[in-house]
Amino acid sequence: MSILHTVNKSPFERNSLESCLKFAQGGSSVLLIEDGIYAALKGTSAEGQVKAALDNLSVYVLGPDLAARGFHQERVIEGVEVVDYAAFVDLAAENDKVHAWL
Amino acid sequence: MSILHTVNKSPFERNSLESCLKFAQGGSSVLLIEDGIYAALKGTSAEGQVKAALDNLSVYVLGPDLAARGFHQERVIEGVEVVDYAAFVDLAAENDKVHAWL
Amino acid sequence: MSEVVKKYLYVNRKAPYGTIYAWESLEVVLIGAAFDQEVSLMFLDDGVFQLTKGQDTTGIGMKNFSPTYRSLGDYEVKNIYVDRNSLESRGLTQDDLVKVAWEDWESGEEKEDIVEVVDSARVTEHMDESDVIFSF
Amino acid sequence: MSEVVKKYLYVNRKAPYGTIYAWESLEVVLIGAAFDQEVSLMFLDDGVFQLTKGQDTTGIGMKNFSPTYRSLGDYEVKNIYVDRNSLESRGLTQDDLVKVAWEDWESGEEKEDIVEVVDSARVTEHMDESDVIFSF
Amino acid sequence: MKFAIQINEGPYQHQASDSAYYFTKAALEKGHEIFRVFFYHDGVNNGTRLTTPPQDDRNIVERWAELGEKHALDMVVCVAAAQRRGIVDEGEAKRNGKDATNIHPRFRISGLGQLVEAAIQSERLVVFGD
Amino acid sequence: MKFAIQINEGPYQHQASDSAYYFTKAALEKGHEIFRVFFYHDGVNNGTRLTTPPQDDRNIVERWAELGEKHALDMVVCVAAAQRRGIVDEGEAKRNGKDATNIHPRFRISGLGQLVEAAIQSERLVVFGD
Repeated sequence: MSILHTVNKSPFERNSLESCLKFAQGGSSVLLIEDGIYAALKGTSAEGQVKAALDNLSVYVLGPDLAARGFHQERVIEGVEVVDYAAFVDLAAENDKVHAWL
Repeated sequence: MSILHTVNKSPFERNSLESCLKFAQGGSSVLLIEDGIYAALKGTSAEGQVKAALDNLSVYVLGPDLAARGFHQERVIEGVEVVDYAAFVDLAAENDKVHAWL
Repeated sequence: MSEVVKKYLYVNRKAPYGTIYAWESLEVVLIGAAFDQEVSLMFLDDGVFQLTKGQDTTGIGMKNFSPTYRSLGDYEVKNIYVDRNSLESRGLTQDDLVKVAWEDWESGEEKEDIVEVVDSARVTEHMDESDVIFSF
Repeated sequence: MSEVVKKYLYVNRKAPYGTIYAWESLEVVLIGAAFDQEVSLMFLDDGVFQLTKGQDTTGIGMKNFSPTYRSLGDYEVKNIYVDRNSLESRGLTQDDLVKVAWEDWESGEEKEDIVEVVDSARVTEHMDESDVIFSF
Repeated sequence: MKFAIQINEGPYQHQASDSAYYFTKAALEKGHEIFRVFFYHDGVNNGTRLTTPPQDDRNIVERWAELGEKHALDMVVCVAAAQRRGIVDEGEAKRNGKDATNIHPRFRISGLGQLVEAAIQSERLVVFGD
Repeated sequence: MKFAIQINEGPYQHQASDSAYYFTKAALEKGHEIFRVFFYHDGVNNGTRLTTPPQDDRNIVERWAELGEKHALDMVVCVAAAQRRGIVDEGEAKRNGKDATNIHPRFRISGLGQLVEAAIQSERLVVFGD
């Protein structure tokens, strides 16, 4: 059954993204929200981790959280899709369940 | 001026211990409290970091927090001193200031 | 109380006492027993510290809720999984953890300890097979 | 308001908006200006994200407090340090950060930007030289 | 589709309540049903009627109350968590000998079973926390 | 020696208030002076008189109140942080049109300047948080 994983913490501060990517089944989706959006940025020490994850996971980042923190599409790793709250709802509905990595 | 650094989070969950050890001046003191006590345990993936720190820092761990989590002196890395709240107060008084790595 | 039976998975990733999540998560499990769902608990990352033996909270004045884990078998909890990597990177073995006995009141079937240390692939599988994932 | 002059260092290690610490820490700095102490701010780890340019909080309905940083020079803040390693490992350069102008009202001395990117050794030095370290 | 929302943190300190609000609003706008919004842990503090946020900031409690009113949301504050944090309604005040209440009238205090039931009755549980 | 204590988190959710309490108690037992205990961020929630913790657990608010009473501690709840979280005394209730108060009588609400002043007047500032 497909899972939407949400990660809301910075990958530089906490281990939640690392843990999520380790346990997420191939084919599932990961949505970066709140301080989790920093993982979507190009050129960071977490970039390699996220790029590797893109091989078998779909990765999304919440646009409103990205903009609040001063970033936009052009700073986001290629392959990571910027979405809005409506799309967050769609992802939660399309997947069979939601797993918040708190 | 000497500093007492306090770290209250697990080294497996957050970056506060790593950051503290990176910036703490040689000769200063580090006290592990609350979930920070896990860094004092032998045989963990954080042990190398703490052992290396012992070369030029004094490292303490709060006994009551250690016991609450099921651990005692014999599981603690050699060179890390187990102290009580009274000694926490002494450390805060003996050093010129206290820096909480929140 | 309900005819729907879902597979509930409680994911525990946080250490005890530093924050209340471990304890209040356990309170949901206890209450949840009345709803006759299929309940499993997963301990990974710092969550494995919740299960350590010999917790003594006298010195910090907090309630020691460690004994509650040992009684989970009486609360309809069927499976308790612990991630092996999480355990090992924290210098722990299963010997450091409490045992949770289990008995089926109807069939009389007994198990001495339902705590099961599993590999990462199994963690992923159990997440995948569950209907609802609780996290705190 | 006080004859004691201490060196205050505010250490900012947390990202903005996900939690309120950055904003309520800034509120202490603003109030603190009335006390005529020697105030420095240090941004390290995720704290460097507090200073990014172009923050737009419209979509999350929170108050955008980013402009406040630009006015810190008017609040007796003399030094703003940013840890170089923290910046680099987050893919940022000083160009990504807001500028904080400063003017001494008595001498008329002006600086276009007091944000200074420093090496780890300097971070340690500044912590060492301060009298009080605030962290939130 | 039927959603249940769980909120683990109080207002302002963490973004959890904000994120949950925008998610809930977006779900309602898309025609989904919100079976229940359950406030757990410090999340119970979202249910106080005593906040006075700065005028240039959002009012988290009132925003929930208005959304709740508009869509007849069932907004439940966990009683056990509320007792630890001091969120009180008339009944709790009487039972525990408190001389005041602080619950916002749009919220109700009830047991943890309401969370478990929400997870059974809903097709998705979405959790927001620290 | 003169200490100032700062607490950034509310009761029960985080250990910060517990750790601060034991530190303060130990400092007093050693004959040190506590210039002020300042409750900031969610720490203001330690000042409510409306909690009813389980009988087999500690009562964090009352424990602070008793220690405060015994040693005449100055226990200050930050007004700006308190307004965001809904911690209210008589004056605040009047000013902000609230129909109830929830502050414990042993605590007082005051400005952030009290924290800055405490750091000036004390020889050590010790911060407990998340």
